[in-house]
Order: sequence, then C-alpha cells, then structure tokens
Amino acid sequence: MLDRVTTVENAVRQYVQSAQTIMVGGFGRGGVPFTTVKFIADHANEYRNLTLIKNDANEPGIGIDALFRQGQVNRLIATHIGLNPEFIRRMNDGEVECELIPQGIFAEKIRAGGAGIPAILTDIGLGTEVEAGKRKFELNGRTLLVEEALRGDVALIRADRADRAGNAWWRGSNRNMCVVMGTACKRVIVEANEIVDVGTLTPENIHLPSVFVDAVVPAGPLPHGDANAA
Amino acid sequence: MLDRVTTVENAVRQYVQSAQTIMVGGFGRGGVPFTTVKFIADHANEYRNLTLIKNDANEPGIGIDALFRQGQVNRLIATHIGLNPEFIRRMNDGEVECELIPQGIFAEKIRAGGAGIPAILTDIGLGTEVEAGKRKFELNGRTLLVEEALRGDVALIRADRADRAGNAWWRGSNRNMCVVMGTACKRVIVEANEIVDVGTLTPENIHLPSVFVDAVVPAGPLPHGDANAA
Amino acid sequence: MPRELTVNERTLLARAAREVRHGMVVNLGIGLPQFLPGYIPDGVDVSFHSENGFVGMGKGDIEGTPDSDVIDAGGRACQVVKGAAFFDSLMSFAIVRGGNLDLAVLGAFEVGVNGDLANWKIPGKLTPGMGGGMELAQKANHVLVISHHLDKRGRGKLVGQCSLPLTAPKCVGTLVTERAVFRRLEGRMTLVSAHPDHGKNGALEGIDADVPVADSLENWEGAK
Amino acid sequence: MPRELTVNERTLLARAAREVRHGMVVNLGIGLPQFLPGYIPDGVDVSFHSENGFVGMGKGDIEGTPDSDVIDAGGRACQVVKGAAFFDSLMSFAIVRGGNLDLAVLGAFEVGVNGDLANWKIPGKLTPGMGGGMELAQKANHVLVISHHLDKRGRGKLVGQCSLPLTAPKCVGTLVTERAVFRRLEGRMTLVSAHPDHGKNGALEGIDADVPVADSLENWEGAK
Repeated sequence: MLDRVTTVENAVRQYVQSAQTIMVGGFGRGGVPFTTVKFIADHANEYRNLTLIKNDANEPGIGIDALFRQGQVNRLIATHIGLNPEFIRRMNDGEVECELIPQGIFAEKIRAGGAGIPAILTDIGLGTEVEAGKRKFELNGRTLLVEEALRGDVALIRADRADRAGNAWWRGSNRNMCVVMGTACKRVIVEANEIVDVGTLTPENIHLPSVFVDAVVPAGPLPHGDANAA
Repeated sequence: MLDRVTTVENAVRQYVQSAQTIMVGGFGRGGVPFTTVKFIADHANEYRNLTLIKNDANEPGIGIDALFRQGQVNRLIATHIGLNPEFIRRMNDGEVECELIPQGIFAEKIRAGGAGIPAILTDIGLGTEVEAGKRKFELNGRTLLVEEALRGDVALIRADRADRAGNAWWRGSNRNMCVVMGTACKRVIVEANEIVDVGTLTPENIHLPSVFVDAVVPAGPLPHGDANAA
Repeated sequence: MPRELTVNERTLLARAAREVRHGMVVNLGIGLPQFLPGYIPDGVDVSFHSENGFVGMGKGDIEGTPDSDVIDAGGRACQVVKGAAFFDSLMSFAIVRGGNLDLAVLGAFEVGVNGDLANWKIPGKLTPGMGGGMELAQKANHVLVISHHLDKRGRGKLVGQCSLPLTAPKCVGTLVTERAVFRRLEGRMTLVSAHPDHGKNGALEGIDADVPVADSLENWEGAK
Repeated sequence: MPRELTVNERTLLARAAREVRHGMVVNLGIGLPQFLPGYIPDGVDVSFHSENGFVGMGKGDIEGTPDSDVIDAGGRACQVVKGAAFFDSLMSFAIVRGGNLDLAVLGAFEVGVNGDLANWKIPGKLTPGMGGGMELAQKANHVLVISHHLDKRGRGKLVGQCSLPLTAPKCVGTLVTERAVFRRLEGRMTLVSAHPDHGKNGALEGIDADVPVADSLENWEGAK
C-alpha cells in the first residue's frame, strides 16, 4: 500500500488551486476539515474564485466562513445556510452565489458523480421551488426531475481515524457527507484526528477505502467555541 | 429496540408467499441465505411462481438451484449464471425466464429501489445488447439509458453477525449484494451465523441498520462441498 | 434549547406524543419537535432517526451524557441508545425516501387545508435552505406537524391555501396544536379533536378557511 | 486453477505484467488474468480490486492461507493484504465507474481493430451473463486484454470487426499475446511490439484485418 501521509501545506499546494470546485465535508462541526480549510484561508491570495460544495455554510467565524469573509468563494452549493446570517447577508448583497438543494438529493448528486452515474430521476421537490429550471422525464405515468451528478476537483474531509494508505473511519455522526464526497473528486485530502499504521483498521469497518484518497494529513485541534455549535 | 429474533419457519411463514418477488443475497457462497432458502425448498408446494433477484444462480445442487429444480421459480433477474449449466438448460428449454443485467447496474437498480429513486441514467451497456428495449435520454449531448429501480417483496440475506434488533455485519467478501437488498424490500429476513445482544455491535461498524430488518433467524451450517465453490 | 416551555407548548406536546406508536422510526424536526421525546410514555419503544446519520438517538437532555461527536440535525450534542447505528447521509436519506421512516414530526409556518406544508422559507425574510425538510415532509410514511394554533398575528396556522413557498404539497397527515387535532381525511385537514378548554369553536378560531369537522370528535386525552 | 501454464501463457503473462505500474488499482478477470500477480516484479506495489467487494486482494496461491470468507470474483478463496478494505457491490462498482480503477486485465474471444471487446457471450453456445465485465471493460481507466494470439482454429483474436456480441465498444487500450503487443493509437489497435521469436510477420499472422504498425517497434523485454 502506498504511504499517503504528508503535511497539510504539501497536500494543499499540490492539489488545490484557484477556480476549482471543492467539496468540503461536515454537518455542523463533525467531519469539517478545519485544518485544511484554515490553510486555504491563511493563503487567501493564492486560492480564489472557488466553488464550494458543502452541506452548510458553518457559523460566522468558524470553518469555511473565513473563505466567504475573504472573498475567496464565488459560489456555494449547499442544503442549509441558516446558521450563518453573515453568509446570508453576503448572498443577498450579491457577493456570493448560492444554490440550495434538498439534503438527500445533494448527497445523491454527489454519489452519482462518484459512482459514474450521469444523473438520477427523482420526485423530491415536485410541486416546490426546487422544480424551477430542471428538466423533467415522464416514467410510468409519473413526472420526475432530472438531477445531474456533481463532481469536484478536490474533496477536503476530516476523519476520526485514517491509516497511512488513506483508509478512513468516522466516529458517531461525523461521517455525514465525508465518505460520499471522498468518492466524487479527482483529488481527496483526508485530515485525520488519528493516523495509524496500515493494517490497524479492520478491513470490514473501513468507511472510505484508500483507493479514493490522495493525501492523509494530521488534523489540528477543533476551533474554540461551543462544541455543540454547528 | 424491538427484539426481532425468531425461527426460520416463523419468519418464512409470516413474510414469504407464492408469486412474490424475492431478493436473495450472495455472490458465490458468501451471503447466501442457505437456511432460509432450504426451508422454502423443503416446502415447495407452498412457495411457487416466484420471481428471484439474485446475482447468480448458484451451482447445481446448491442454494437456490433447488428452487429451479422444483419448478418454484418463474423468473430470475441476475448478472451471471455461468456456474449453473442446469439452470442454463432450463432457461434454454423455456422452463424459467432469465434477465441478465450488468452487475454494478444490478446493484444500482436495487439501491434505487431501496433509496426511493425511481430510476437512474447510465451509459453502461451502450453499444451492446443491454441497450435493447430500454428507454433513452439525451443529456448534455450524451445518450443515456434509463434504468428503473428494482424492489422486492422480501429480501433473504445471510449475515455473519446480527444483533437481536436486526443490526447486521458481514465478514470479508460476504457483504456483496446483501446490504443493498436489505434496503429494497418490504420485508427483510436476516439469517445470521452469530446472533448477539443489542449493544454488542459498534454502532459505527454496522453495515445494515435494524430499521430495515423484520426478522433475525439463526443460520444453519453451510452446505457440504468445496467451500470455494460459488 | 434548553428553554422553558409554555403551558400551550406542553399541552400540544403531550397530545402529539399520543400519535407516536410502539416500534416506530421517528424523525424530529428542529424546534418544538425536539422536546417530544420527554412526553412519550414509558414502554413505547421508539427509534429516533437523525438525518445527519443515525438511528437510535437518545432522548436528548433526558438521559445520558451528551457526546460532541453525536449531534442531532440541529447541531445539538446528544447520545445514542443500545442498538443504535451510525451511517452516512446517503443511507440516512435512503431510509427516509425508501419508506422506512414511519413518522416525521415537523414544525410549520402554514399548513394548507389540503395538507400542503410551508415551513422552510419566508421570501425576503428567512432563507435558511430546506436542509432535509423537503424529503422528510414528502417521504415519511406519516407527517405529524406540531405547532402553536395561532401565529404571532393571531391567525391560524391552518390556512385555506399556503401563501409561502411549499416544503411539500399534500404531505401533512396530522396537525396537532394546543387546541385541536386535524387529520387529512379524503384529502382535507379535518378537525377530529378539540381541547376541552377550547371546544370546537376555539379549535377553529383564527382559521380563515373551510375546515371539515368529523361527525364525532375524539376525546382529547383518550385519543388512540 | 491451479493448472499448469503453457510456455505461451507464461510468455504473455510476463509481458503483460510490464504494463502494470506502481500504485495502480487493478482488477483481474477470470482465467489467465488471475495468474498475472505472480509475474509482477517485486517493488511494484499494486492494489488488486475484486468486484464482489474489496481492494487489497493477496496474490492468490502465492501468499498466505486462503480464507473461505474472502473469495475473488471467480469464487476462489483468497486472502487480503494489510491495508485492504472490504465493501459491498455498490462501492465496488462505484470505484469502477467513477474512474478509480486504473487497470482492468481481461480475457477476450475477439478484439476488434477499433478496440471493441467481445468476451461474454457466444450466442447459442455460451450464455453465462456479463457479470461485472461490461463495466470493467467500459469504465476502467485502461483495459488490458491478454489472450492467446490465435484461437483454436488458428485465427487471430484481433479481428477486423467483432462478430460476437460486444462487452463494450472501443474499450481495449492494450492487447498482449504471446507474440505481440497492440495499443489503441488514434482509434486503432496498432502493433507496437513483436516477440523476437515471431517478429513482425508472426505478430500479424492469422489476423485477417488491416492492422496499423508503429514506425518503430518497442523492444519486447525492455518495453516501458
């Protein structure tokens, strides 16, 4: 097995560039790659015009919020932004675009991207604003929406445990969108709370197999503040 | 958590009937619910006109082969039948219908059924016999096939370990189609090599959550013969 | 959370808890629904589903020590019971859309008499995103909306037609307020029970719509 | 398996093994491809993918004790190396279709000069089903076919146009036989190397088609 452990600096410099589409794991705090995101925020001039795909916009002052604050992001694709009123203000002021997608369909579109499925047909969102602008298909007398696959250039995800080859495992509710994002991008950087030797993880219990992973980097501490805050 | 442990007899009598569509786990021997299938074969007059959805047709004399031999099955949906020449003979003689689907799309159609996705669009099989009779859809200049979801009345799967509520875990390559089939049927019978108390399995490492499962039954021994035979 | 519940809230939560049956898989929306577990009688064994990735959520502040790696969909640290399973967002919504979520308990801005639900967006004012709400509303086997009977301007939450963007059309099965229970019968939210303090008139107060009324109202306390 | 390999088979396996690069994720079809691991040089670290549900398959009979709960796609008990991961069929084919399988090594009944592959069905004779073969052929980043140069009737496996039902059109990247290596260049399978015992003429023998020949042939042994 290849050894994919490196530093966050090396990983970001090698794989992340301006104008990319970047998937960022996490729901609330769990799974958010705070360490990798901080490096990108700390080098704001080098990483700009990004499109982010993330469940939520974090909260003001936390996680990807810094990237919005510093004008590094042109567009966010998300499911829920309610905990970041500053992001909502920027969106309303036209500083950043935002596309909102129902959460399960958001996950399915990413899965389709990772699994080589160009699109799915779904009834989710019929009769709501979600229909707007979407192509439709009649199947067995039902009208369905065509939801196209999403792919990214880079996935940034945070695991609880990863081996040096990139096999990764999540605790509790931290897994959320991390695994599926890890399947859907050309490059995948896993920051891990704990990096273990190859052979340590039980093969049946690996959530994301190493074949998807390009770099494993040590995760720094979680940001300060209320640990419960999303 | 509900206690779902019962006998194979009770489970089959409660959930299985003639003329149903039944998904059967397994690839080779791993994951094949030999115990449950044997009960259905031993009561051949009570369970007839079945449609089976299974990766393969097992080998002559093993697993679901008994159901074909006894004329209990009208139709098989599978990916590969090459290890059962007797099944192929029956198919060629018109005793049983067979639909063959590329293996990953077979899994995806079942997943779609389980995940409430009416259909997927795929390029797998374009330019081959698989195209025949399928609806097509043009997306971004590509022609795609519409592959509709598959659902079943009952799923029969064999796990290595299950807790009394139905949470299940598979060893090695035994998982194969078992988990996805467990999501895609109205009723799910899990036969388990080992039945453990609720709380024994690590929640992060459960492959099939108990919410899908209706009955947990003890698995009998594997059939005799070459343990490697599919 | 945590906050003090009002008398009205406690009344509607107690009534709503009677809608929860033994063995159900239940998702709780953010807000009032999160308080529901405290009102479910002992012996009614329910599996709580959290759409960010597990079933078997513990009863919030009621039992156990919160674990910051186990958050509910509102971001609140909680914990799991024995027999819980963690999974990713894909499996979580497969459970919802595939028909394995028995009950979604949601809040509402408006419920239409036809069962339409609006609870995710107030144009120009509140644009939080739908999160998993649309799928919960559209795909749970039963949708129970719990809500104050009247909005801040004294208008009933049950309306002739929703004016706000829909979360999902014709999805609400039951609406429980502190005054009334409405069930969607023959496609229309029908008054089936009134709180004894309010009676039928109070149960229809503030509702500017033609609401069907069941021939005989269910007893508030003894309702199945 | 196990069976004795012929000299020709050993020759083509040794040559095919040179197509495998350090770090690749490789799927091996049933039959001759299953013998390939024994020919991969030490130091070339490859992850073998088995489409029934894992990466990190051990090198078959070569190392370790077979485990009957770890079968390859041909039903043969094998074992895994450190760093292996087991998963289900969904994840397995997500790897294939999503672009994370670097190389599929497959057998063939026929390979068309345009790269078409037929290896799953002989109408009226052999109808085993395609299994995972169509996806492997269509979606691996590179498809390496290994095959005897001639079929039992002395006709080249490389043909002007496949007469059998296709596994996938225009999918073969490289064809290695005991006599020749062909690569798909500008859409056509092109002779790029000939075994020194056979030379260019022997490499084209039995092939009833117009096969392009590279301007300078690669050295058989030293090919990259």
